[in-house]
Amino acid sequence: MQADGLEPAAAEWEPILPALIILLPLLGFAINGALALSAARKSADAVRAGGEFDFFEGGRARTHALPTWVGPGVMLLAFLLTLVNFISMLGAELHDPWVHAYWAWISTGELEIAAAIQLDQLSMIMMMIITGVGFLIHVFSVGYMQDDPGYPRYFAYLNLFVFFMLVLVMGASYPIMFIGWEGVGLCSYLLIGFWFSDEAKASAGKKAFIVNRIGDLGFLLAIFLIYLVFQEVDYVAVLSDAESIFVYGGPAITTVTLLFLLAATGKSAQIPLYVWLPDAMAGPTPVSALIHAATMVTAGVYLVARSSVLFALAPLSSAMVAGIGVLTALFAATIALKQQDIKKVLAYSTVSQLGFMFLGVGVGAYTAGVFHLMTHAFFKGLLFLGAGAVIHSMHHALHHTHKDWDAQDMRNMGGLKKYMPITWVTMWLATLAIAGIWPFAGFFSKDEIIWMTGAMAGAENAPYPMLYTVYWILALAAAMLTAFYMARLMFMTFHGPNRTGAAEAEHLHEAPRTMWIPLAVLATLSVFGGWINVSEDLRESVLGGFGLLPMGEWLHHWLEPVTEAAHRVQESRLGEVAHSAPFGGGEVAWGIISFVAALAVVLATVRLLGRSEVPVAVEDTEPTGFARILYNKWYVDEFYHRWVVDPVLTTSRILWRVVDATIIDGTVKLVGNGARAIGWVASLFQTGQVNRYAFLMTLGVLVILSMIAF
Amino acid sequence: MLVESLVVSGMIFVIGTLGVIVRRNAIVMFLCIELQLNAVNLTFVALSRYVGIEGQVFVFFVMTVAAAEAAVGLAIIISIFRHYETVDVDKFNLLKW
Amino acid sequence: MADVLFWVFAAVAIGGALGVVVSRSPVASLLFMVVTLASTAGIFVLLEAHFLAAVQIMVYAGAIMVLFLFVIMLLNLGHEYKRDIRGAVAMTLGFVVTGGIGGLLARQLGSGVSGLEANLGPGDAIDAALREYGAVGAIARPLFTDYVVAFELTGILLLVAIVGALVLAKKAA
Amino acid sequence: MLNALAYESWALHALIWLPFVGMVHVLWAAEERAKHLALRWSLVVFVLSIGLWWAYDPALGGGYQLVSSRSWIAAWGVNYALGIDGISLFMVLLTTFTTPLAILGAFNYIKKRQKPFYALMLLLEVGVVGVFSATDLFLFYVFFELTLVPMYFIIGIWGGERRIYAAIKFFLYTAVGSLLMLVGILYIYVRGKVLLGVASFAFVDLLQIPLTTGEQMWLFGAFALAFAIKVPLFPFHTWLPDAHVEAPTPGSVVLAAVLLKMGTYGFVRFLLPFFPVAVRHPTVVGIMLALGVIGIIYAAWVAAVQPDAKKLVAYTSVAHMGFVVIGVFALNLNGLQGGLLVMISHGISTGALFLLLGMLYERRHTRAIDEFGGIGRVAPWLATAFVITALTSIGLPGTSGFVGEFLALIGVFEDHPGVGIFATSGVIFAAYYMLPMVQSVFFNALEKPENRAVQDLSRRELIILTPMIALMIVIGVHPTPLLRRTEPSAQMVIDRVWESVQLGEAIIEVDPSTDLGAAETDDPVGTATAADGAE
Amino acid sequence: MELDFSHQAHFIVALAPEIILSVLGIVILLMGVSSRRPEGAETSADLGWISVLGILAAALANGWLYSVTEVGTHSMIALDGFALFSNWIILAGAALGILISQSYIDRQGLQAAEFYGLLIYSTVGLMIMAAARDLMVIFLGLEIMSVAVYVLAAINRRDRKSAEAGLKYFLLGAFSTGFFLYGIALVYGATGSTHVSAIAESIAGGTAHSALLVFGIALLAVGFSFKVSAVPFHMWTPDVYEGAPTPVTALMSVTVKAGAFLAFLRVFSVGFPDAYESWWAVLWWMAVLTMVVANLVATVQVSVKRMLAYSGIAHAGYLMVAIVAANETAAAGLLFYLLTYTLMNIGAFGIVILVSGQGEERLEIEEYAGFGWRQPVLGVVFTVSLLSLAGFPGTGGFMGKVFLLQGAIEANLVYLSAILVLTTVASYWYYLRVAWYMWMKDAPREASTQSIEVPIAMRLALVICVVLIVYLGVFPGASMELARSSVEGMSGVGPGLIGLAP
Repeated sequence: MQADGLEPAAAEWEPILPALIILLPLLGFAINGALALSAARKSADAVRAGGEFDFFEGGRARTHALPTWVGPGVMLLAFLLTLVNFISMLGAELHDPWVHAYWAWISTGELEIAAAIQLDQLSMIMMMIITGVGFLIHVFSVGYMQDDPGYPRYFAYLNLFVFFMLVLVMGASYPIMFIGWEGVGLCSYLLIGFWFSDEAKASAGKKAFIVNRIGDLGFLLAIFLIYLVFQEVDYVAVLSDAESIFVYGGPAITTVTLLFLLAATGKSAQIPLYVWLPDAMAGPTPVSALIHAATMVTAGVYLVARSSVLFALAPLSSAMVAGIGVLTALFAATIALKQQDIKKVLAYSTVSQLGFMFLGVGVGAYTAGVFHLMTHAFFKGLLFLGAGAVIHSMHHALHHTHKDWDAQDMRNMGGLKKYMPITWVTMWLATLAIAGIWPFAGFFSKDEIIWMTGAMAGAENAPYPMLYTVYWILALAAAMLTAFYMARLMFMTFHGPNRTGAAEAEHLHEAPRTMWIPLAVLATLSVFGGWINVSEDLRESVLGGFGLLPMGEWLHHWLEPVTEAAHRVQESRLGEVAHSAPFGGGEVAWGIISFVAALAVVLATVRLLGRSEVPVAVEDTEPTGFARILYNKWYVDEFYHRWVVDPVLTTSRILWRVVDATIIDGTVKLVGNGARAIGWVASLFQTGQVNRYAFLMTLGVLVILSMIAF
Repeated sequence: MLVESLVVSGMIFVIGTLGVIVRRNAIVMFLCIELQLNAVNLTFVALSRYVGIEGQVFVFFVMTVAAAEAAVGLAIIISIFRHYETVDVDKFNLLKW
Repeated sequence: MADVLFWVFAAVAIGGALGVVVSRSPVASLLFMVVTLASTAGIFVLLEAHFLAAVQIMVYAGAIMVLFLFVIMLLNLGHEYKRDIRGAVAMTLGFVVTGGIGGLLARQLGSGVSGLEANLGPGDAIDAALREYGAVGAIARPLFTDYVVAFELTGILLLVAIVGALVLAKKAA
Repeated sequence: MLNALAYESWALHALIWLPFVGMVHVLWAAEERAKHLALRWSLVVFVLSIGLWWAYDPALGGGYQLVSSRSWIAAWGVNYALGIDGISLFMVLLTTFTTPLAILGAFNYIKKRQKPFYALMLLLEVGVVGVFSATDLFLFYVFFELTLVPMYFIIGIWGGERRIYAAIKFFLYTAVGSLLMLVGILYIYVRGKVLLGVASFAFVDLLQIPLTTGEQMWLFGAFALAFAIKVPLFPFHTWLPDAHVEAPTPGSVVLAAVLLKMGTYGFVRFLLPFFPVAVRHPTVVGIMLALGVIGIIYAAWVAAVQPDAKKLVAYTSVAHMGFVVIGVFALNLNGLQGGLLVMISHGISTGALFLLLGMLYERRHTRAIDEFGGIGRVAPWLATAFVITALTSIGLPGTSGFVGEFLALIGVFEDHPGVGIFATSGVIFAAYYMLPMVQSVFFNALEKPENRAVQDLSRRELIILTPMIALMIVIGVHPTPLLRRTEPSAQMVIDRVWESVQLGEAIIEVDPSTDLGAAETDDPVGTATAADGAE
Repeated sequence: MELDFSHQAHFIVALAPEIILSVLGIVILLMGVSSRRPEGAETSADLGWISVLGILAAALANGWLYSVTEVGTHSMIALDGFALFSNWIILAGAALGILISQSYIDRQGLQAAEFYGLLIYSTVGLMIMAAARDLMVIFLGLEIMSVAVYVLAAINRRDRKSAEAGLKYFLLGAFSTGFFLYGIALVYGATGSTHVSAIAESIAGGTAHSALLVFGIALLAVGFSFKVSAVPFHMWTPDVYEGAPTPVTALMSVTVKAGAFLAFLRVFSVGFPDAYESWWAVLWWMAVLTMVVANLVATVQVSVKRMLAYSGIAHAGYLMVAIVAANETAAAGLLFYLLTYTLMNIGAFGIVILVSGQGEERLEIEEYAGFGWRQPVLGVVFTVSLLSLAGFPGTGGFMGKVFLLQGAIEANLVYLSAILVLTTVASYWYYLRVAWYMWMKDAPREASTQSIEVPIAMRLALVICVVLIVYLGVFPGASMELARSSVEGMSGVGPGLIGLAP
């Protein structure tokens, strides 16, 4: 396949400057990076002198003024460009993806990997989310990071992240996706460890990178296997031929998809590789919002959705995807119940929601998965930013009084709604959305997933009906817990009495404009974002607003070109799935789900509001019993440490000290020293006594004569 | 008489060799070497009857060599005696290992 | 007769040789050496090497051995009766090794008793020369014709030996 | 323009001998001018070498180009024959590129005895360029060995505490292999003389010699040992950490960037084409792949617990070379191309890592990882450069490190998926050894006052690092021009490995008497009468 | 000019170089006697230069002999290429040896005339050995050489070690002479001749008595092995090399060894080719033992002189390989190797002489710490010599080694070749150890910083050595061709018997 031969025959739709969408963030990175380096040099001189450079003395330094415009600026431009292209694609009725190769990236022999962009409905949705939400978070960051000495560096990393994320979703082949895949991991690493002087934070970044790399192993192997089978790695070629080349449920396709699953569990923080994500909260909060909630962590979902036809061909893998998803959803939700750190709660919540997305793509509801991905980007982005605003405010307050409390511990908060009304309102909207309360965005997306899970259980040729039934129940449980822990979070933070202390409370304040405007925008999306994909089944019912909600199943139709192959496989193998949900049609399920969620919120309300005093000091709130296990996250980190990290380290030491230094090098030394030792022994014959020499000579003669004689 | 002569000369040669191995007196060792040369002479002479007159010529050469070696060897022994006041070769072991 | 004489000479020669090895006194060794040389000269006569027998007595036993004696006296070693034979171990090893060599030689030479003589033909190779040129002439002819180069070389050898002896024996400054 | 200058006719000669002239010049000049002169000469060489990029035309096929040959030792049929193909082209370029940077990197490091140091660096360049551009096996061997001497002195004179131990270990260890290879070389040569009546060491002639399977196996062993030690392949690697740790920075740089490549280059250049039957043998492939994979994983694990930063990087070299080995012994185009690219990338990235560690050493006079911490705060540019290089080293996509590893792995996966899986796990372990080191050195709190005084990159250091980092990224983003140039030659090697199936077997049929079974008994007579007792 | 030696006078032509040297020796001795200056004030320079000139004259004569051809191979003195090439080697060794000994003689107060005279006569003996085709002539040559060298080894009468070295060398040398002579006798008995061609014919014709013959061959091998110091007949070597005055050591390690090897090769490959089966295994094992033992023992030496002694033994092992290989390539290799070996050993010993200074006290390797940096030029010379001894590319030693290996492999001695190279690795250790002391260690504080005075003769010798070492390492072609053409017809061991040729 030639680099320029990638273009499909009928490419009537032409995007406008698609490469620029990628390049703009890169440009931003370049500019901000240069500024960052220059700022760092100044700062370094000051650090050497024993202090800290004050960039803000006499107004803002140029290195810190420019990023404010460059960072969000390039994002805005990229977003606008994406929007233009999106709109033009809307009108184009594009069926085949638009692919363009810019240059041959790796080209040798049969293997041709082009540096190519693929634009289709799926990538367009992803791009919209990335640039859109990304832009908002950049704007938020302007306020949030304003006073940080690493301001330009921060924007450089953030821009770079967006660049790689765009590469991830726009690349036209698995290897290109892999560039983005690892690139975002890198940026995640850099941003988690943004305040690298703090060892814990630096370590968290490292952990994220290494755990991600375990997943990347799966990705690489999957690519190799695909190449082995197809001699191709482009989506167009692979996905269109997959049905004809792979045997349904065969070992090859199952292996490939399981490897992809491994990759996805790493990047999307699923069991067993989710452990890095909670630690990743060490990074600045907007980063958590953008990378660890809205975009990067959803890459796994994107990967599955992108390879939907492959997963559709591998029922076992799909079941694994769904199973891992639902387990993760439930598992993380339980942990989130008992966390005290506001960001930790959100982190586990993210893990949990990602589990839902996996469940969705695992049960073949690719659209639903992507749909939840999108709505999650809105409301989880919002939640993180809100939390950021809270932390920002808390931090200021605590900073003013030099109190060394943890600005992120919810036990130190309480009653903040008085001080931060906008944040309070927007976060409640997001909470309702994530809890799946009608008619907020999360309701439509999450509930479609749960519904589809049930549908799978009842499909005509359902591969593992019982399994899917279990999934369905677990998913419901997880959904309930979601509502519960989110409500808990909101109550502990914003309601009840203020626990910061009076002096600090005076300094609590609403977030600045640059921070609350993004909140507001995201809140709007959290409310209405779900309406783009209201199920047709639901449209005419109460839950569907009797057709008042617009755009029924728009996303479903929009993604149809991407998922049609998968759906075709599903239909041919499993029969019609969509109408086999339990309890007949859709409405009942919907109702139940929404009810469950609401119930949870109420429960939480009752439970927390019923308690007049919420203890403050940490030692007073050390949980006990089962709560303790949850508080300690099921001791998974400890488990990994004990059974994975430590053994590897110990083995490494043994390899070094014993195998390398003693056995291998010892052998080498033994040869050398042994030779010298033999030499020394041989030299002892050299006694200096002539008789002995004569004797040895004679002995030699005897030996020689015997050799010859016999 | 050929084989007998050869055997006798072989025996003398071997005795000379033994002497070099077991005696520590440099002069006696040298004498034993002379013994070896003498044995070879005997061999040459014995063989010359069967091979040709050259064998006897060789003995002539060997005697010359023996004389030359004796002159030099004894000079060396005198020379080392001046340092050590002995001709016991075991005492001469500055050089070893 | 010749055989008897041969064995007598041989026995004396071997005995003398053993005497050289075992005598405590260097002078005794030397005298045993002279005995051996003399009896070897006797064997030479039996083997039709009359000239060499004479040279052996005159040059070897006479001149060279006297040189030895002279040196022994010069170094005043004549009265040194300290044992200088090595110990039992060395002796044993020495006997084993030299005995081994001797055995091998005997085996090799003895095994071919008939073969050797058959191979070499009758022992009359020098008879013609001796008859024609006499005992001295028979040696002198090849010495000054075929082996003239070697003969000249002995000259150089002796020159070197003289120079060497002078250099070494001269008293150090 | 190159044509107008008749570049093709003199370029390689100039690349070999200009450094030599430079060496003489350096020795001639005053002590304080030595470094500048050396830099200038090496730069001249580098500039001249750039022309090779265009002078070598991959469209003409994978054979040697810029060929020139003169009789050197007529009695043996040895020629002073030079030429490059796609494989050696980049090795030469890597050498000429690295040497000036290494020399520049030595400016502050080498304080005493500068003249001989720079002279030896240039002599080293002579040797290495010679190794990569020789097309005569004898000439190759001469250059191959010639590189040992300057390196021995560079390590031994300007190295660290245990420099002598390291130098002698380096020397002896690598000599063991190469001397056995010499026997192998002569064996092939003699076979050629006997079977074909051609006394020649030229590669092309030697390739014609029909060697039996048994001979190929033995010769493969002799050659493979030499190169495996040089590479170094597990378990022949223990000289490397010592040599690297003790060598002065420029020495480490050249050692890592170039000298190790001589081993892998040897794999590609000799083992594959010369002994195709042996190379194809499943056992041989199995052993080589196993050693490669063990090297990748084992070295990574050992690297991870090193307290000495330089030693850590040294072990990473072992791991990287493991990728090269599996790529090469995948015996397909992708793998080979990947191996070649890893060689290039490793040369640049590990060279840069050693330079960076050298810069740190100049500032802190220690290499212990624990002694550092928070350097990123006071030396942000240094930290940035280091992180980028480290990422290249661990094979982040978009850097040169990835492309090579990717191709090597894809190649090995094609035929040996099991090996591929284990080898790929190297990506995890790469992060596992590299990132903790980066963290401990550049991140974490700036606690020690000595570290607070660390200066950031000087202009000179920036000049050194910029081209290296630029290359890492350029190659990572657009490696195709490289791959195009190496492809025909790599293809030739692969074809040779596989097409000679008939060749080898046909020969055995034609002339069974030349099967030197006797070669192994060392019995020149053939009737082992006395030999029985002797042996 | 053609010589058929029908007339004895032809020998005067054939032996022209030897005759020139003999005359030279007498002249030198007479000069020494006539102009005896008071001891201590004695200077060797003029005598030395005259000796060198004389040797040059002999060399000229040797060159002229190329225009002389010999008819047949019946003469006792060969006039073939082998002999002439051998003469080059021996003459070069002698001349260089004289050049490096001048300052030593003055320093140690040795008797210059006798020293040079004996040196020249030993050279004569060696040349005779190398050229002789008759075992008896070889024996006489050997004795001339030996007697001269016994004396030379002991010539420093003020030095106990020198006397001890002389005694040991003499006793053991004479002892081995006994074996050698006995060997001649047995071969003579077995084949009826002492002429190598006749011996060869006799063996080939099957008329030789094999029982006597094989023992004769074995004892000849013993005799030669002693002179070339092959294990286990090497025991004298380290002691004598260490004790003898350094220039004499140098001479022993180059010319003596060369001459012995040349005769060894001629006798065995011309005289006994058809008995190859009986002797190759013996020499094979001896070569192995020599290489292994010498190289290993050398690694533990602390005295440079002694280390070089073991190094010399090791080289004997390498050269033995050529004799075992017994083909023309190996023979040519032996010639070439001896040539380079002469140069590199003289180079090394030259430095040892310079460093050891008054009284030979500075012989330990430790003394060389930092030497390279104090005396860079000398350091480089020594390093080059050592690298050449180690057999490194770019030096003549490497080419020589490759030459030998090539011969060995042609004879299918693959294991032997492998052992050769592996023991070479061990040799790297001790050669490089000197290099590391010189360049990588700092000089001890008390070491004298004064620079060493290098006399002109020594300079000349060192320059010649280094230049030629490098020249032979880089452009060995001409010398190789000469060596190759010199050995044409040398090896009677047919290609059918050994070697790879079909």
